[in-house]
Amino acid sequence: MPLWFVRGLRRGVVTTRYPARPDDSAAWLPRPPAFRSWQLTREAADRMVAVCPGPALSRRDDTLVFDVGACTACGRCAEAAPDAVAPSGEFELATTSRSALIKDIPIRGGGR
Amino acid sequence: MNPSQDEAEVARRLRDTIAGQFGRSLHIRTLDTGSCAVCEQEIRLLAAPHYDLHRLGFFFTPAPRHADLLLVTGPMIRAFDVAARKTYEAMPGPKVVVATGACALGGVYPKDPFVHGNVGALLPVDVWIPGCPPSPLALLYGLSVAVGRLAEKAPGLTFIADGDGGGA
Amino acid sequence: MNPLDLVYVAGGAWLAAALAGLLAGSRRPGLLTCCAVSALGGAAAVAGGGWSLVYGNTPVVAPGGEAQTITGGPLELQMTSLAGVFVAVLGIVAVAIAWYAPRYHQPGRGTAVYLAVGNLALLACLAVLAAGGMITFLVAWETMSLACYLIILRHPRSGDSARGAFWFLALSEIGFLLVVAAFVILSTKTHATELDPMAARAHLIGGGWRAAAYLLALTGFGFKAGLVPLHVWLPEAHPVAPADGSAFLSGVVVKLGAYGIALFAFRLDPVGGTWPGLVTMGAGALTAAIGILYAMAERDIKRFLAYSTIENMGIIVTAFGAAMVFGAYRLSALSAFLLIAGLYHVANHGCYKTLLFLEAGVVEHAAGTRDMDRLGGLVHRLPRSAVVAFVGTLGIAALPPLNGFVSEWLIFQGLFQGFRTGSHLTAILIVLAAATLGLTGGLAIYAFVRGFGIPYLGMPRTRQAADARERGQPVAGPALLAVACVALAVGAPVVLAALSRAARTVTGTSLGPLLLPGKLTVLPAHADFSAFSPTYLAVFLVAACAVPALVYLAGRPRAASASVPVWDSGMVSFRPRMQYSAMTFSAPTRVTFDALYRPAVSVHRASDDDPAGRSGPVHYEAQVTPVFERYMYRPVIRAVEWLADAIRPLQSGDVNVYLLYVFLVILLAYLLGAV
Amino acid sequence: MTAVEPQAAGTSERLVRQLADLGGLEVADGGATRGAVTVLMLPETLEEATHAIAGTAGARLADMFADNGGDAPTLRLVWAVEEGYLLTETEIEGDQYPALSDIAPAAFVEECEIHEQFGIRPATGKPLNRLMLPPHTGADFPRLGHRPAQPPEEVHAPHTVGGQAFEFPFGPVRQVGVESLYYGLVTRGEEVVDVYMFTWHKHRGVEWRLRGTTPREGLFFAERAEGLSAVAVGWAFAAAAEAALGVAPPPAADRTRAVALELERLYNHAAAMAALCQATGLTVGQSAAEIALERLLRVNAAAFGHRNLFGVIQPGGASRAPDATVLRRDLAAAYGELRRAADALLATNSFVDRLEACGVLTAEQARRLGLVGPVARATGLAVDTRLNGRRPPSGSADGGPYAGYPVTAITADGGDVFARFQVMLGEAAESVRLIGEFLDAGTAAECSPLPGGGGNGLGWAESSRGEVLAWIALDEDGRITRARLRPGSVRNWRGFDDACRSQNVFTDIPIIEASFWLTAAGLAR
Repeated sequence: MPLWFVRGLRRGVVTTRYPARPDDSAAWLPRPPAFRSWQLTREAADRMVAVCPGPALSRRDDTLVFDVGACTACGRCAEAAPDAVAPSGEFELATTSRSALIKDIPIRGGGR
Repeated sequence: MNPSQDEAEVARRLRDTIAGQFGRSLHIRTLDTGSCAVCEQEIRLLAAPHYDLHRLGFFFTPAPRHADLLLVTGPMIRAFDVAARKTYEAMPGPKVVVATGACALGGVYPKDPFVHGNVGALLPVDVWIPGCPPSPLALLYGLSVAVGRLAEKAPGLTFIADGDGGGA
Repeated sequence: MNPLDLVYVAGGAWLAAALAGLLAGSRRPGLLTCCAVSALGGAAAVAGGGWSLVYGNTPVVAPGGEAQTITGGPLELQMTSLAGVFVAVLGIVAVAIAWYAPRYHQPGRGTAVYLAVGNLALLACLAVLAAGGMITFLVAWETMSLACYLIILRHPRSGDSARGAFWFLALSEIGFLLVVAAFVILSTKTHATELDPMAARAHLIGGGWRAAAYLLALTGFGFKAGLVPLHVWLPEAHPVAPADGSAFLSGVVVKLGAYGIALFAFRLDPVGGTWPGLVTMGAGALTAAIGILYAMAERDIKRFLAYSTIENMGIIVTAFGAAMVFGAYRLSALSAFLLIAGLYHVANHGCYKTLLFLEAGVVEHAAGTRDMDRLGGLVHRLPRSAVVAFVGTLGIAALPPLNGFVSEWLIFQGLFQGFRTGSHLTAILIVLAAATLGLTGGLAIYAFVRGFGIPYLGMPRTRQAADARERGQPVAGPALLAVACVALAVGAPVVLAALSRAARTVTGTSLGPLLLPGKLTVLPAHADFSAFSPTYLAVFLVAACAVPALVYLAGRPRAASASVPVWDSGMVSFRPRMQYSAMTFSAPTRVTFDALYRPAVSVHRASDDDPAGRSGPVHYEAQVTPVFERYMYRPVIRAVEWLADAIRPLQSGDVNVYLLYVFLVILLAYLLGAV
Repeated sequence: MTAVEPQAAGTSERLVRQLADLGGLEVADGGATRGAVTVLMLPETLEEATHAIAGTAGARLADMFADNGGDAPTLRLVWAVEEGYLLTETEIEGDQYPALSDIAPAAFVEECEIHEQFGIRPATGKPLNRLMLPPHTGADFPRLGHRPAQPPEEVHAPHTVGGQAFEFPFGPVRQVGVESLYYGLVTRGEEVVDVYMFTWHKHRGVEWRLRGTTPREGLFFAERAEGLSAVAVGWAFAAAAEAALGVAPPPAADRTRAVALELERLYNHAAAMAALCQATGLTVGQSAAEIALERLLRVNAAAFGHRNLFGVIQPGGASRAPDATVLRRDLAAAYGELRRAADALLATNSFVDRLEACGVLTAEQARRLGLVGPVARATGLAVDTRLNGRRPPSGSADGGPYAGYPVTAITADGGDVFARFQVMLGEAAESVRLIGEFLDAGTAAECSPLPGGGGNGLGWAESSRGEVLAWIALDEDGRITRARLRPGSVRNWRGFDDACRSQNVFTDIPIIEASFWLTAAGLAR
């Protein structure tokens, strides 16, 4: 046991200060996408909806409905329409109402 | 599905009770309803030195009898209904149910004969933590939200990245 | 008018009951009369025994006059205080059994005969205890043995009953011969056949003869009392006898062994020197420990109880032995104290062991098995029996506030004062005995948690256990004994006062003030040692449980409390196979005392004999080796068989050969005559 | 096409000839499963054939599954032979087939599964264990094939405990942070006499979901069949699809996959180490191991953008390339944590004593039950698909990344928990070395396009739990008609109860489970 004691002392503190302070390891976490509404066309939206493996994305005529809760951050939508998708820096998404995670993204791109 | 006002009201009152009654000592029981074993690993890591949820007054307890918060992962397999209900009923009130991970939020498996598709179909969920898997940091945030220590940001987020990138 | 008259009443009643039983045939009324009369006799015996404690010894009377009975001697009767204790126990056991029998037995020819024999057995026991002369004693003793043999043989064609009965008879006869030898030594040396003169002139005998007589008596009565290694008949005979039969065996018959030992040790043949006491004490302690250890390894309730009887007899004999040791050191107070404690334990064990055997019979009737691992959950199905059995269990586990605790406390208090002997060796030996009894007591609690918990609590393990119902099972008899157990605990001071009178007639020292200074407080013979009051303890314990309960019920918070099912890790449902079984519960002991048990383990897994290893039934057995049977008795039995084979050729069955034998004998006689 | 021709030599050629004598004919046309030697067997001779193959040295039953492609279900046995895989196909008429588990015990679990899913059962009337379908399964419960003629409860072995033992129920809701799984520990109070499991609590019907999806969509579920070996299962699945379509991923992408695979192995072994410490009650050790584990996971996130390496594999190649500089910088340090923790553990007797002679498996048992991965290697069997002959992926011309950078198989011969622990440590070191070499050789997120057309393909990869197998049948428009996933857990759970029975007490069971480090998710899928 003294072995372990000394080890621990030498190892020092690794514990994060989160949530009091931000934690920089968060930088590498997969995050759900954010969308550039002006680059977003119906076609691009449909492509994204098609490749989305889950029910996270769907399109209501001129709105891309994005269910953040269902998003696995797989990044396929970004591959399908690179210019319309930007990384959202968000991982603190926990909420008390499921519906608060469902976002309407206006499709402002394309003709019109 | 738009939020009914009273539902949010109930949730808020519950959170106040929890915060009031359990202060800085809240006991967590986990429940795997068909996850792929990754959420479980992230949850285990909450107790690891890097995250050490004990410093925040959270503790894991194997007995639902002592648990105040149920951390549910997986798409709620139908074959698991009995166990899930029993676990929930075994907990003393007031109790919080936290749906953890994309499966639990209906992001992976659709509702079908195998699974309910999301935890809300069987248990009254109070807090939803997205992510596949939700990282320990996301879990810590979710737990803090569950006991009302942190204000939730999700309703304010638009996920529209026009001009400046980022979420808000 | 003296206690002997009441004994006559009891004896007469039992004789009448026997006849009534024979005449009853298969009619229920006759059966009821028989039992009623028998119960009457029991009551008389209780009264007589109790009275004789305070009355003292009666003179010897020969109701038959000088008429030579078939016994080759006159019938001589006497009621002593020492025997009084046993008579009282005999009486209460008789009442309980008589109250129990009508509902336990089906009316029928066999039952009628059985009851007749049973009452004869009671009569014989009474005669043993009331015998004033050795001839009477021996005849009664042998009668008692034969009657018990028939009791055990109630169902001659059922399984091992013949075997069990044979074990009993064989060992009884060996014991009887040794007892006869002991008596012969005494009577030839004292030229007396009555017990009083025998006792009076005992001091004239040479030490060697007295020692021999005592050892013979100890061994001979030890066979009845079930002293290890002479105990083997108990676990064989008890299971095969009917419930009331085995209750009688454990409640009374083995006690007579203890009576015999006490009779020789304190009255007829108080050998000088410490060694007889030490030997007796050692034998008792060994018996107690080994008895309870074997009880641990039994699944059959009756075998389990039989081994527990062995343990309790060990405790009693230990007390007697210690009393002898103290007597040898002229510590008459302590000696009397331990004798009292031993007699107290005799009374207690008579009550709760009888109770438990009767309840075992109830369980067997209700569930069709005695195997603990096939029972379970009976507390919900036989609630009344369960309550009664629980009282008995508390008693035998020596837990306060019940009677077992009182007597064992007294015995320990006596043993702990071994230092008063002043001899280091003796003190150490006595403390060792105390330690052994301590181990025994602990294991006894463990064993009876198991003995009650496995059959009565939990879920039923088999369909029979699940279907067990109260179908007019007898409750009154056992309940009476439960009441007696409580009475013996709460009324301890009274009992002790009476026993101290009885002890005085034997040891000649009156212990009254030393034992009971206050009204309800008991001192272990010396004021400066310790003190305790069973009555106050009982009252306090009951209050200690009741008061908080009442307070809780009174001030229960009105807040809504939810009641939810037991947390079972989300299983679909508990299964009976998921609860502790009798043998797994005692696994730790069986692992610790591996050397004694020498278990033969056999595991049978469906997954083993199947190449694919599909999961299926699992069967696990750990058979305990009965060490004494195997390594002590088997060789003897084999030797006897060998001898029989050896001399068989003589019996050719051919007439001519026999004529030849005759001729040779005559020739031999002539030759001898000629010389 | 030339690339995917099975390299049959030596053993498999001899076997094919043997089977030909038994009436089997080798399939080489489109019907063949690319990536393995395919032999069509008749039901009559299936038993002898199985005998013949099971008898040959080095042959191991890797998997057995069925599909109802035609009118009658087809029974497929996948045999791992020295230099590749041999696959026998047999059409089963009626609802019975020869009892193969009596010849190759490894087949038993699959027999149960096939019965549950397709309603065909071994000819011997022996009972089958419940595996994936819950007890209250109705007739309408989705199955891959037809439902069994008899209802399950008549068929599935009832587990009864007799004599003086009793069953210690454990689960399905077990301690915090572990998967749902039911153990029945049959015990006589202290030592464990028998162990059996219910795993249907986690049956998510992954194979059922995969039908009708494209490989790309299917991969999403394949990764989540056993998340802790997402890369291995994903790789096997992708390789099967590639074999079926006859494409080869670019070598750089293959190396990317290999880097991810080794990273996955590293963090799984670290996690197993932490679990071992937890099971032995050595909390300080657990903390040390968890520090290493967390750092390895952060390396994963830094290199591939996901802590558990989801989404790295893609049919035809890899969708993400590792950040080589970050890897080179951080991996050494993270592995250093692991190494130091391991050294400290090996110097802690109270820890090592618990591991030695605990949960022993013999090489014979491992062979009999077809165990794979560290569990098998700890008994001395060099079972590793990264070794010569069965290197993933089957498709690529140069025989895959492991051809260029050969792996030295780490084996031990104790067969106990300690041996497994040593194997894991050895493999961790090996993984770090390999990752360095792959990075030097260059990695990229390239993807060769998937052509149209259908076919059958077999793919495999070596997860940290052992060999993962995937078999895919694609129809003409590239959709999956039947996909079979067999993570390593499926095989090694078979050895778990045997290991538990070998003279162990209660407190050894968690240690054994940690040393196996399997997932219920992978078993129940």
